[in-house]
Amino acid sequence: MQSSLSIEITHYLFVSGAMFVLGLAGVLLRKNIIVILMSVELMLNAVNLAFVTFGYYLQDVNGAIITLFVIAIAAAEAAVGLALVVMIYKNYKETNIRFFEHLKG
Amino acid sequence: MGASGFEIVVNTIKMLAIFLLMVQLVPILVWVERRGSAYIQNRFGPNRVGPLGLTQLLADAVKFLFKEEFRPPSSVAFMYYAAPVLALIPGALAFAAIPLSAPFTLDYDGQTYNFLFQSYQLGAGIVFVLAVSSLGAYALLFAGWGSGNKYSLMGALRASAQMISYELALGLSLVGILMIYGTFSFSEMVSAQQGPLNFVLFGTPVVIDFLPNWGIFYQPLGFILFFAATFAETNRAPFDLPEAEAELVAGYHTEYGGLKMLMFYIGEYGHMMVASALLTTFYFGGWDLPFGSEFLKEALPSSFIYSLVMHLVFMGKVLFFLWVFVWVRWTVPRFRYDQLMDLGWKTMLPVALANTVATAVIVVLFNSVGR
Amino acid sequence: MEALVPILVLTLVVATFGSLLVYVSSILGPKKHYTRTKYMPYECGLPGTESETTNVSVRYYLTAILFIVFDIEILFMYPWALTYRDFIEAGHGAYIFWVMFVFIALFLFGLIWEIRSKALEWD
Amino acid sequence: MADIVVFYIFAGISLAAAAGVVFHPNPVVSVLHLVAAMVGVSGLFFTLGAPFIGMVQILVYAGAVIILFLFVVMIFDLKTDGKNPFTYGLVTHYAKLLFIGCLTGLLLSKLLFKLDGFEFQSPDPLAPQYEVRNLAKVMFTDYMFMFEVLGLLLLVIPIGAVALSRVRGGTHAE
Repeated sequence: MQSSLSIEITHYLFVSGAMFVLGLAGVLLRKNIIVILMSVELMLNAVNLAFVTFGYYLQDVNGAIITLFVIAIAAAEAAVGLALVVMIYKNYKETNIRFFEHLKG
Repeated sequence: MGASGFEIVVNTIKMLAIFLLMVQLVPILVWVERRGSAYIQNRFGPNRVGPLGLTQLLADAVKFLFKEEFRPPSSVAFMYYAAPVLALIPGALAFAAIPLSAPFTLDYDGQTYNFLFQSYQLGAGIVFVLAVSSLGAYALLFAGWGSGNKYSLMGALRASAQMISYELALGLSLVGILMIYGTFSFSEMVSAQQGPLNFVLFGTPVVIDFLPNWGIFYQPLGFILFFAATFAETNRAPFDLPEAEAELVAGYHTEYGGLKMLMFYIGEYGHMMVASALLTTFYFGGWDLPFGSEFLKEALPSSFIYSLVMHLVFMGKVLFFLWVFVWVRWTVPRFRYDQLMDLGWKTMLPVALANTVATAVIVVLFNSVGR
Repeated sequence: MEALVPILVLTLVVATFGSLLVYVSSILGPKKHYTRTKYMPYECGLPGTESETTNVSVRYYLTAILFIVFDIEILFMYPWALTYRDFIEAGHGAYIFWVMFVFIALFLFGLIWEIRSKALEWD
Repeated sequence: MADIVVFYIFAGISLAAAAGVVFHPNPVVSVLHLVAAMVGVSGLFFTLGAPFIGMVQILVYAGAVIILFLFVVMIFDLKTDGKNPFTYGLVTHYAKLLFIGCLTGLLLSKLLFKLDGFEFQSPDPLAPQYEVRNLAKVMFTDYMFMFEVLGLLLLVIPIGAVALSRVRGGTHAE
């Protein structure tokens, strides 16, 4: 299947890079803290995709293992982040990221 | 799907046949459920339409088809309509990954082709089934939130909290059997369970002729945990709190009627079929007949017919477990929600953990159990 | 990879089948006119009293959070269970046992802590 | 041919869904797009010969993390973020946009030209380097310490989450 249409490493890296930029845009631009957490997940996914891609094209198993660890840690991060969001929402009824600037002591 | 045209055609037919097998089992199961419950409660059950009431479900399906289309105005259209469709997908995808019979060969145009009696084979099929079934919670959440009814939402939250709680016990109870067989593949697991019970005990091989080499003899506790967890996963009694009629109106599908309601039922029965097929494959030898399968293979004219016969064996085992599902539903009273959560988190999860550690110790001490 | 195409095709088939059922029933069913009570959110037949969304207990989030954590721990046990026999046959049985024993001990400690902290109490 | 079609399907799904997450004003719809993005990335993992990673991705993200997101979003009933779901400041807004634009340009320029310095094989799609067995063997030997630290992290996380949810002493005092 060595046609001019074959899928190469740059295709995957383009998807990964585009996804990372989209996630970054979400983190920087969005107001809602929950959407920001989701965008962080997107960025982590983009990184995972890059890891697996490089691992595949370099014939190296480490990429997949790092990805497993990243998935685990990303899930844990989301769990704690959402626990914080839930508690803040319960107390202040607010999910705007701008509001969090005023939280003190 | 295959390299040649013949393979593609056969694989497509096989995939559609397996899906249809799943869908057409639903009316039979509903009939079994209604007649069985009537039998248990000393009633008659539906017995007017057709012999033994067998065509009752056909009549019901036609009735469902001509029900008024209704969507509550407070609902979210996309989620409301997507939920019943989503309820079908996990069961169908999971069922297609399980080997339903022995692989077979077909001759066409002078060549011999090998086929598996499943829609697709994955190296890590067990993880695939778990992953796909974990998507089942979306149908509930879509239905609950999309209906715009607080009872639907509460039912959906309860159902999904219950599902995810028991998914832990379910996943953990599988670690033991994975350790015994050392594979993620269903086919390898089935082939490891053929023959009489044999294992190595302190360096001496032991063969017990009158027992089959089934997983239940290596993992009795794991079997019980898995079995109990599947009841909760499929939202069946005694874990049918998501549909607790007295407390929650009707749960997450309160606002659904007609065919859309029926689709939730197809999904639920699909989950039951997947659960029964998994129980059969993990603990009862899959499609394998403990004694006489060698004889059958010799006696039957072609491998395809042998496959079909073995498929009947598999379906016999599956139908037995489906009957147990019905039997339990009409025998055991429902749990309270806190009892349900306590059972899942405080009893089954620690016991499953103990089972895992015990299996690990036994395997490392005896060095070779099973396999 | 080679299993991906049948998975996609089957998903498509099931989704089409489901959508078709929904669509067909919406065509064949009778069209009745609007009544106010029919279009209210269903609540035992009585007019609704509260708003759609109610105050939901924080336990649901806690259950989901604990589920995520334990789910990951169980997932990491799967590769271990898969290769356990291989390690034993290679003569590293004690090593792989203790590696997982520490992990399971941490798991168990967490579970006991959750149970004792009453985070899993439903009443 | 099939692998090209499959790649474009999943790449399209994941990128379109990622854009949906970021740009849709309704957080509930954002979560739904996130599910699609995760499934898309999982499909890409399948095409990269790592089906186990893809399944873990679905099991952990779609089956657990996003369920939690959905719980939170549905229960808060965040129907929409209002007319403008984006933060805006006079200077910072443009600074952010500029930064994102620069990063996009950087990534594109790096990717569309050649990646030098690495020797990429075009691997045999049936090569078993991502087989779970090999993966596990490396994970429990070379990454053993990391694995135990992960166990410790996963012990701390729920303790932290439960402690956060306590309100003044009692666990669930409302």
